[in-house]
Amino acid sequence: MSTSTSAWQRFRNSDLLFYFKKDKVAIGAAIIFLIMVIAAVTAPLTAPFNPYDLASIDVMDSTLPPVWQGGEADERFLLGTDNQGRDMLSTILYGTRTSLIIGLFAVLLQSVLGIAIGLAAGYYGGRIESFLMRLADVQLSFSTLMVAIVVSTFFQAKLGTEAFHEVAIYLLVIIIGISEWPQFARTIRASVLAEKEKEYVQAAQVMGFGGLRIMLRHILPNCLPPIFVIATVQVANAIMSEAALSFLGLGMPETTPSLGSLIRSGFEYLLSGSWWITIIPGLVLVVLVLAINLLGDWLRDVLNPKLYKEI
Amino acid sequence: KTLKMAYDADPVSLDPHEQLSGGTLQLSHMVFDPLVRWDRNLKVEGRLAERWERIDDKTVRFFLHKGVKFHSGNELTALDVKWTFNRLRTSPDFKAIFAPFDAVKVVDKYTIDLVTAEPYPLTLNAATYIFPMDSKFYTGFDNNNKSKDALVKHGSSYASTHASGTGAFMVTKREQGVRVDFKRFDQYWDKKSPGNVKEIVLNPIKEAPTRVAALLSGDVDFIAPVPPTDLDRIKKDPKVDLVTISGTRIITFQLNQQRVEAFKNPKVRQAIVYAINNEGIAKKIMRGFATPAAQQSPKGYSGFNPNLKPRYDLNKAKQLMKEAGYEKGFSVTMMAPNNRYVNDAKIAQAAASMLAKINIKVDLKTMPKAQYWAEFDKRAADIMMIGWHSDTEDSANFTEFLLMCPDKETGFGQYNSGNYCNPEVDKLVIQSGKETDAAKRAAMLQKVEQMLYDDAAFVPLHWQDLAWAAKKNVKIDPIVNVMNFPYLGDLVIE
Amino acid sequence: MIAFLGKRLLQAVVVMLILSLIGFAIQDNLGDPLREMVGQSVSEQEREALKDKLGLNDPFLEQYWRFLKKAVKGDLGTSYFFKEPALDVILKKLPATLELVFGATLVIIFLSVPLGVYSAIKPNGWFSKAIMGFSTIGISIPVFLTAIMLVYVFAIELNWMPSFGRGELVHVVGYWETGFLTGDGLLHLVLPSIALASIMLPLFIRLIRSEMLEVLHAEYVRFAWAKGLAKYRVWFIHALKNTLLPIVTVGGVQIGTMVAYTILTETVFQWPGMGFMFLEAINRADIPLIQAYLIVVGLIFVITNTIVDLIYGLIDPTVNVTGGSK
Amino acid sequence: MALLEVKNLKIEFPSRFGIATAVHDASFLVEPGEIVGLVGESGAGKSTIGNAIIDLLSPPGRVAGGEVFLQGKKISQLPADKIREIRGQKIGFIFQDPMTSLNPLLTIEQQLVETILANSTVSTQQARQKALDMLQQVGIPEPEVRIKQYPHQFSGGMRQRVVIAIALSSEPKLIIADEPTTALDVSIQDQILELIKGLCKERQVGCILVTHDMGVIANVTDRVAVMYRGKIVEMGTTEQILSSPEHPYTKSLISAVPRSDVKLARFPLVDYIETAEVAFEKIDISNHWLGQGNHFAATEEDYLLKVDKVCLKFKTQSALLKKNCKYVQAVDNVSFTVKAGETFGLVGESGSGKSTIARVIAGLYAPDSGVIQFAGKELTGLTEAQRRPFRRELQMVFQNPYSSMNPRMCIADIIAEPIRFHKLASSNQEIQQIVGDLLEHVGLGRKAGVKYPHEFSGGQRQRISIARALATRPRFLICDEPTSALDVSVQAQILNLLKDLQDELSLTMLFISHDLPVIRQVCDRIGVMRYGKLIEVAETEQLFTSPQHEYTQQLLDLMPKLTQLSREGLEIVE
Ligand SMILES: Nc1ncnc2c1ncn2[C@@H]1O[C@H](COP(=O)(O)OP(=O)(O)OP(=O)(O)O)[C@@H](O)[C@H]1O
Ligand SMILES: Nc1ncnc2c1ncn2[C@@H]1O[C@H](COP(=O)(O)OP(=O)(O)OP(=O)(O)O)[C@@H](O)[C@H]1O
Ligand SMILES: [Mg+2]
Ligand SMILES: [Mg+2]
Repeated sequence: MSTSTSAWQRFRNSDLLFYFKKDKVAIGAAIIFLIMVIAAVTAPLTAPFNPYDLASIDVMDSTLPPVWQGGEADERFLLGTDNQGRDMLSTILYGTRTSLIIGLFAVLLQSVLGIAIGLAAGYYGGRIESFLMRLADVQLSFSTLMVAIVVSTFFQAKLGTEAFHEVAIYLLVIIIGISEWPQFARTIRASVLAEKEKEYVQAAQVMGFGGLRIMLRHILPNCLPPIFVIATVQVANAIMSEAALSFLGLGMPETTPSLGSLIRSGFEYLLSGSWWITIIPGLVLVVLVLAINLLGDWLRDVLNPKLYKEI
Repeated sequence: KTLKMAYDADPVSLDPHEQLSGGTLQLSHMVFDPLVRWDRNLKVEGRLAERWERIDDKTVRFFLHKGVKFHSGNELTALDVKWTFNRLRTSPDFKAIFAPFDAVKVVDKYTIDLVTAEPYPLTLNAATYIFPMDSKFYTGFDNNNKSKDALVKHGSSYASTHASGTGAFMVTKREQGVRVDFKRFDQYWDKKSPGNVKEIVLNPIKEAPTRVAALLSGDVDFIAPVPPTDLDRIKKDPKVDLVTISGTRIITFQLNQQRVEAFKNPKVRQAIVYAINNEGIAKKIMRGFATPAAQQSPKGYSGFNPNLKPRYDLNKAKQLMKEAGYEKGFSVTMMAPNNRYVNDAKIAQAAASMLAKINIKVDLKTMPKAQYWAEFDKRAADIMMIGWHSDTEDSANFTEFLLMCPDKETGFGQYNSGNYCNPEVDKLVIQSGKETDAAKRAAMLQKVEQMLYDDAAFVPLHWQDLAWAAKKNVKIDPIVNVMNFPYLGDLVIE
Repeated sequence: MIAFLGKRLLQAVVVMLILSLIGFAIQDNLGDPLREMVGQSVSEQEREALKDKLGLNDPFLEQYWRFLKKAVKGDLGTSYFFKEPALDVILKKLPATLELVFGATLVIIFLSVPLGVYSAIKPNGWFSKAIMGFSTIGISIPVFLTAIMLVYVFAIELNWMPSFGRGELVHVVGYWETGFLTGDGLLHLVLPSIALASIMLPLFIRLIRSEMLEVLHAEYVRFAWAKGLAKYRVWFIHALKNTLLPIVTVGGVQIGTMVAYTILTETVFQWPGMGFMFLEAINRADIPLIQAYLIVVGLIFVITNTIVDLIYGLIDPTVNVTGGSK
Repeated sequence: MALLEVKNLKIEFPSRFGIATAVHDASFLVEPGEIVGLVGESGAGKSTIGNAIIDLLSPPGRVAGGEVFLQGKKISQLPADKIREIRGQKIGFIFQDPMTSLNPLLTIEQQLVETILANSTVSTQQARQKALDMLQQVGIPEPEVRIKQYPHQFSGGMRQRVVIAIALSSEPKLIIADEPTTALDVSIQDQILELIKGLCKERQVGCILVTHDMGVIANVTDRVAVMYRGKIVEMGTTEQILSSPEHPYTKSLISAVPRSDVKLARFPLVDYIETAEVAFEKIDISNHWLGQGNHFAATEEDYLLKVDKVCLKFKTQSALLKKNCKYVQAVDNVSFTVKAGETFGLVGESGSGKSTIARVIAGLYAPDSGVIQFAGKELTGLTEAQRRPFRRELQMVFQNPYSSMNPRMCIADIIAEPIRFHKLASSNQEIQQIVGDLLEHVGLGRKAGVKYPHEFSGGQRQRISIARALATRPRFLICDEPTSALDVSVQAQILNLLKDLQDELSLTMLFISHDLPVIRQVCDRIGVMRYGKLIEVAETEQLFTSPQHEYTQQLLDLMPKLTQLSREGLEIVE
């Protein structure tokens, strides 16, 4: 109990919170991010329709414009409907959920894998490094698509199509997570190679710290800035990868739309006038990614004690 | 004049017999000429065959044009036709079409007889596939010491890279997947043809929006196919013309009776047909770029039954489900390709949501065609999508492949993933195959459509429309047709 | 150094072996190649016979062994679709892809460096914020959307640029035909390069900015100011050079990735390169081509990563990537 | 007209815990041709003033008041472009920390040539020639070879000389030299100071020389300003300040100057330090955590450390083929032993391999040949895991404190980490207590713990570095120039602490320094190095009284003779 309160107190006194409260942009980004997370999580409660409930969809309602467009618009559908006649608003709410889960967790998995591998390769060097980096080469040339084929066929065979669809989202996290780690690994390794020659690492070695500690506590924090950038950028990538994989029949079923697949499928309609199918989810994604990037930038700056921060 | 055109794909081979596909036929009509060909109204018109006459139940006699030159300079004779016919019968893709034939008889230098084993009504249909090849040109051995007439399914052969036909165009350069250049054959036999195109550059552009963009930006003069989503835009553009005609490819769902007990019940099948708003799909998803279907045969085919109308009625569907004892519904799996037919995945998705309204819960999986066909062969889902175009432009062909009782021996019902089996239908179709009286035959085939309709043997969706677009000065309207092989030899550019 | 290259070469062979093995292992999941090769009415027996002829029905290990035996002789099989040795097909397509990647790389370098540096120097300026904003849009929009928008604006509306293909080419040597030597070819290169660059550009701008922000606070940058150097020298020589390490690494991976995955851009622009070919190969389940592609791409990765490691050693003299003591 | 005039300069460092004023109301003048010494307490604000003059305060520092004039023109608050013209051309700056001042990715040549080109109109060829000349002048051997190398291939002292060469190469009107000779041996130091003196006298260049070395002050400067706690407390001619200091701090400072003539048991301390605002908390080592340390088992041999025929060469030029590579023999067949409880001094020319041998002992470099034995165990050839038990016992204070600290860890964490890792304390509270104590011992105060390394002055960093090394309660301590950046009073305090530890725990030390008086006070035996070889080893008194090697003699001759000057008017508390 006492430790937990002290941990809380430490957090309350920490630089992190202090600078957070000072930074309007960070607060704004955090609020937007939170709103989106909450909206996504509570989609079943807040969405006017359930886009997964096929019975509620009518093809005759398809591609209706948002209400403010007038014309064919239908007031049931605030943001219009997509090509299947699904309410855009509900679809976006539900889709954001899928995309967020995939975006965040896949990137988490990627970065954990990549960082661990990159650190080990850079720090230990020699055979370990060669092995891990060639593994990265293999992985890179296989990319998402191949991993998806391997993983999803494995699970599809094990689970059958129906059950497969249930776990599809976790599989996508795994697939995208596994397939993109080399990005992180190579970056981290490069930074580690440079950092490990620095004296503070040697000082840590002289102190007798174990390799793991030196890697995690000393080298890693100094290698993080590029990782922050890649990770925040990768969130958007992961969300779009999901759409691409689903198109190849290797991801989410067609009937459970995600932000990415909305943007992807809507693009045919963009030029024929039904811009809202692409643009609105696109905007949602841009805002989401922007918020994540701003938070990432902010965190990176806070974690660098040398950077001067407005007080 | 030079025509720059963009199709979604380029021909896989210069050998007209290697693969039976739209691309090959398009090429054949440019580089080769058939004995006879379909006109726009699905009537047969003579090409290399000046005229023809049915001599008896089994024999049709063709009279060739005289003085027709191949690209190589050789003259076309009946021997070339015979040579071609024999080669066709060794082609895995084409041999099915020519299975009913017994032999080809050379009567004289410019006259031949096509003879079938049994009375056969579709000799002319088959003759549209006979594009005489230059037998002298293809005889002998090439540099690799392989026979020039070798028909190789994959792997290169002389015929797949060299061509000599009688068609209006000669291939001058070919880079597979990138472009094919054609030049007009200056000794082309058809002097009456108004065609004035001297050169053609064919670029395959796979991505539909790019293809449209290429036309709109003026980089190409003529594109096909035009994606439904861009029809409006093209129509509105003052610089280009759009030509659409109702097509002959039927899109259907098959309900697998082996996998799902409920599908054995005709009421359930009917309920499904009633539940699916195919007019809605044609209007909304296909953007009006499809003709809602209630049967397999498109208008113009002998089997087309004008009485059959699309029957969307949700209440009726629910009632039928109730009657069948499935008021509570059930779950099924559905599979569809996502890059084979126009809007295939979207159609499947719409259908899934329509079925949900009669409590049939659909678990839909869509995938690219390469994977889809493997799944289709395995009959991997309860409901599968399949589209069909009749190679013979004849109604019986649909039923033979899609709905006759599956039989490994005869090959009937090869694509019948629903496992629908109605011996009466089978009997009628087989009979029609021997009936040379057109009227009687049409009645039989129309009856088949009626039976399938009543039985709800499959779920008819629509016939995909065909669309082409070209710059205003490129007069494509007279040269396009339902089979989707524009007769470019006759194309006029102003 | 020579030993290092030798070691890498050996590793490359291993990488390629593994790739081909995995490629073989998943071939059954890539679909049935026969369907694309025959018409719809060809019977199942015919198809089976053809399959036998192609050796597709043999046990996996037998196929792989056969593949290896041929691969040793440089024969990676014959593409079902192109009916040519798969390696030839790829080598023919490679120049197009490389030129596209090169074009995109140029775009990336010439945009990301100044923009990244600028937004690091003036992190709070409105222009920097605009750059950051646009870069988020850049990463959130899928490349095919960017590509098609580019085509609509620059090819259709403005009619400045051609909409597809490579345009006029000049033969250079071997399979290499270049579009770099003709005006038309260059014009055709513009839009695809921009489209391809658009996905990578934001990443690079952000990376440069982020690293640069760190480096600008280093003591040696302060000393560089104290030396009285011109500001551009401080920014571009002192600060930028020190930010390059992660950029070069990420860049190497990304260029490799671009080579491998120009798929979408090439498809939209009907660019006759490897990426487009690969997508088609997947669609057609053209297994030999997929195999060969994987192997070639694996090789490209090993090569680019080796080069990156070497460049890395050149930039940072304290790091010894080629091994050996101290 | 004065060359430089600083008027009421006030400099602040705002932080989330409030605003720290680093410099209060500083005013002084520098005339052309004059060398003004700036001495004072470590952390008093000397470097900060220098940085402020050329507008290069490290953020968040800001000038809160006052003005700076150069040749009568106001240069404070100039726009960035204008001030840039002054830097380099008008004012040459030598940063205190030469290790981090050089760009690690550019060769010495590139860094020199660009400076010359930026500040004068010569051709690249001429600039190169000039760069070589400059290196020659600051005493870098083999400049043609060395100029192509990168900073990391240079020893600490060599890097410092490069920085000096760069600053002087642009022929400025004013030189601000922030402790320019801390890492240099006396002979090179002498050479450099002569160089600066020459410039001042011949070209009427002005110079601000920040230093802790009273010998340098006495020999070189014309006037001296003394800083204490952000204020200039006293200013006058060198004579005046050294012979009759007025401010109590100045007095204490001068009294704390280590004597080079006799060896004292402890360094002299002055009351003022103890009563000053930043007080060193008096600690009683014997009943403090530091003094209780685990007592190590005695070794069978009579020495704790044995260095036996160690050789190490560095690659200076890579080539495609191994045989074309070039090498420098940094350590050449060096052998010596260190007994338990003794302090072994290592002196010698800059670049002679002192730091390298220290690193070999610490296990950072593997020697090409030769053996290191510690407590009877052979260390060379051990794997990292096998070596780990010895790591804690064998600690090192790096020559460059700044770069040896993780920039992303706050000081408290840096010091606490080894305690925590080696489980030397039982609870978190205890650790915090110990860390606080250590910070007090080195005169930084407990509150310093929350700050990060870059927020400290050079001397303060050095003290952190020492505190960290002590936090493992080592048995053997390698000190590479441990007090070079410390003012003599703090230095005295710290060296006394080390001595106490030595008495209490029989701490053994390898002590590398250029400061011969300090060496004399601290060491029991001394080794002299030159060109990678150990040329002489002797008992301290013996070495100082009767040096054998000619180089040793030369060194001793050059030792600043300061004693007479400074101690006349002072009582020495002993
Ligand atoms: N970036 C910074 N942030 C916060 N405080 C700083 C910063 N830089 C210096 N200080 C503080 O300003 C004071 C003066 O530092 P300065 O470097 O001028 O000392 P100094 O007189 O040069 O000392 P030394 O002789 O040890 O180098 C110190 O107390 C230091 O802690
Ligand atoms: N990493 C390295 N690579 C190449 N050469 C090096 C390296 N480190 C040191 N040297 C060279 O080794 C020699 C000895 O360097 P070392 O740092 O031991 O000198 P030092 O005696 O500590 O000098 P100083 O008193 O100036 O610090 C020098 O000539 C130096 O240039
Ligand atoms: Mg200082
Ligand atoms: Mg040293």
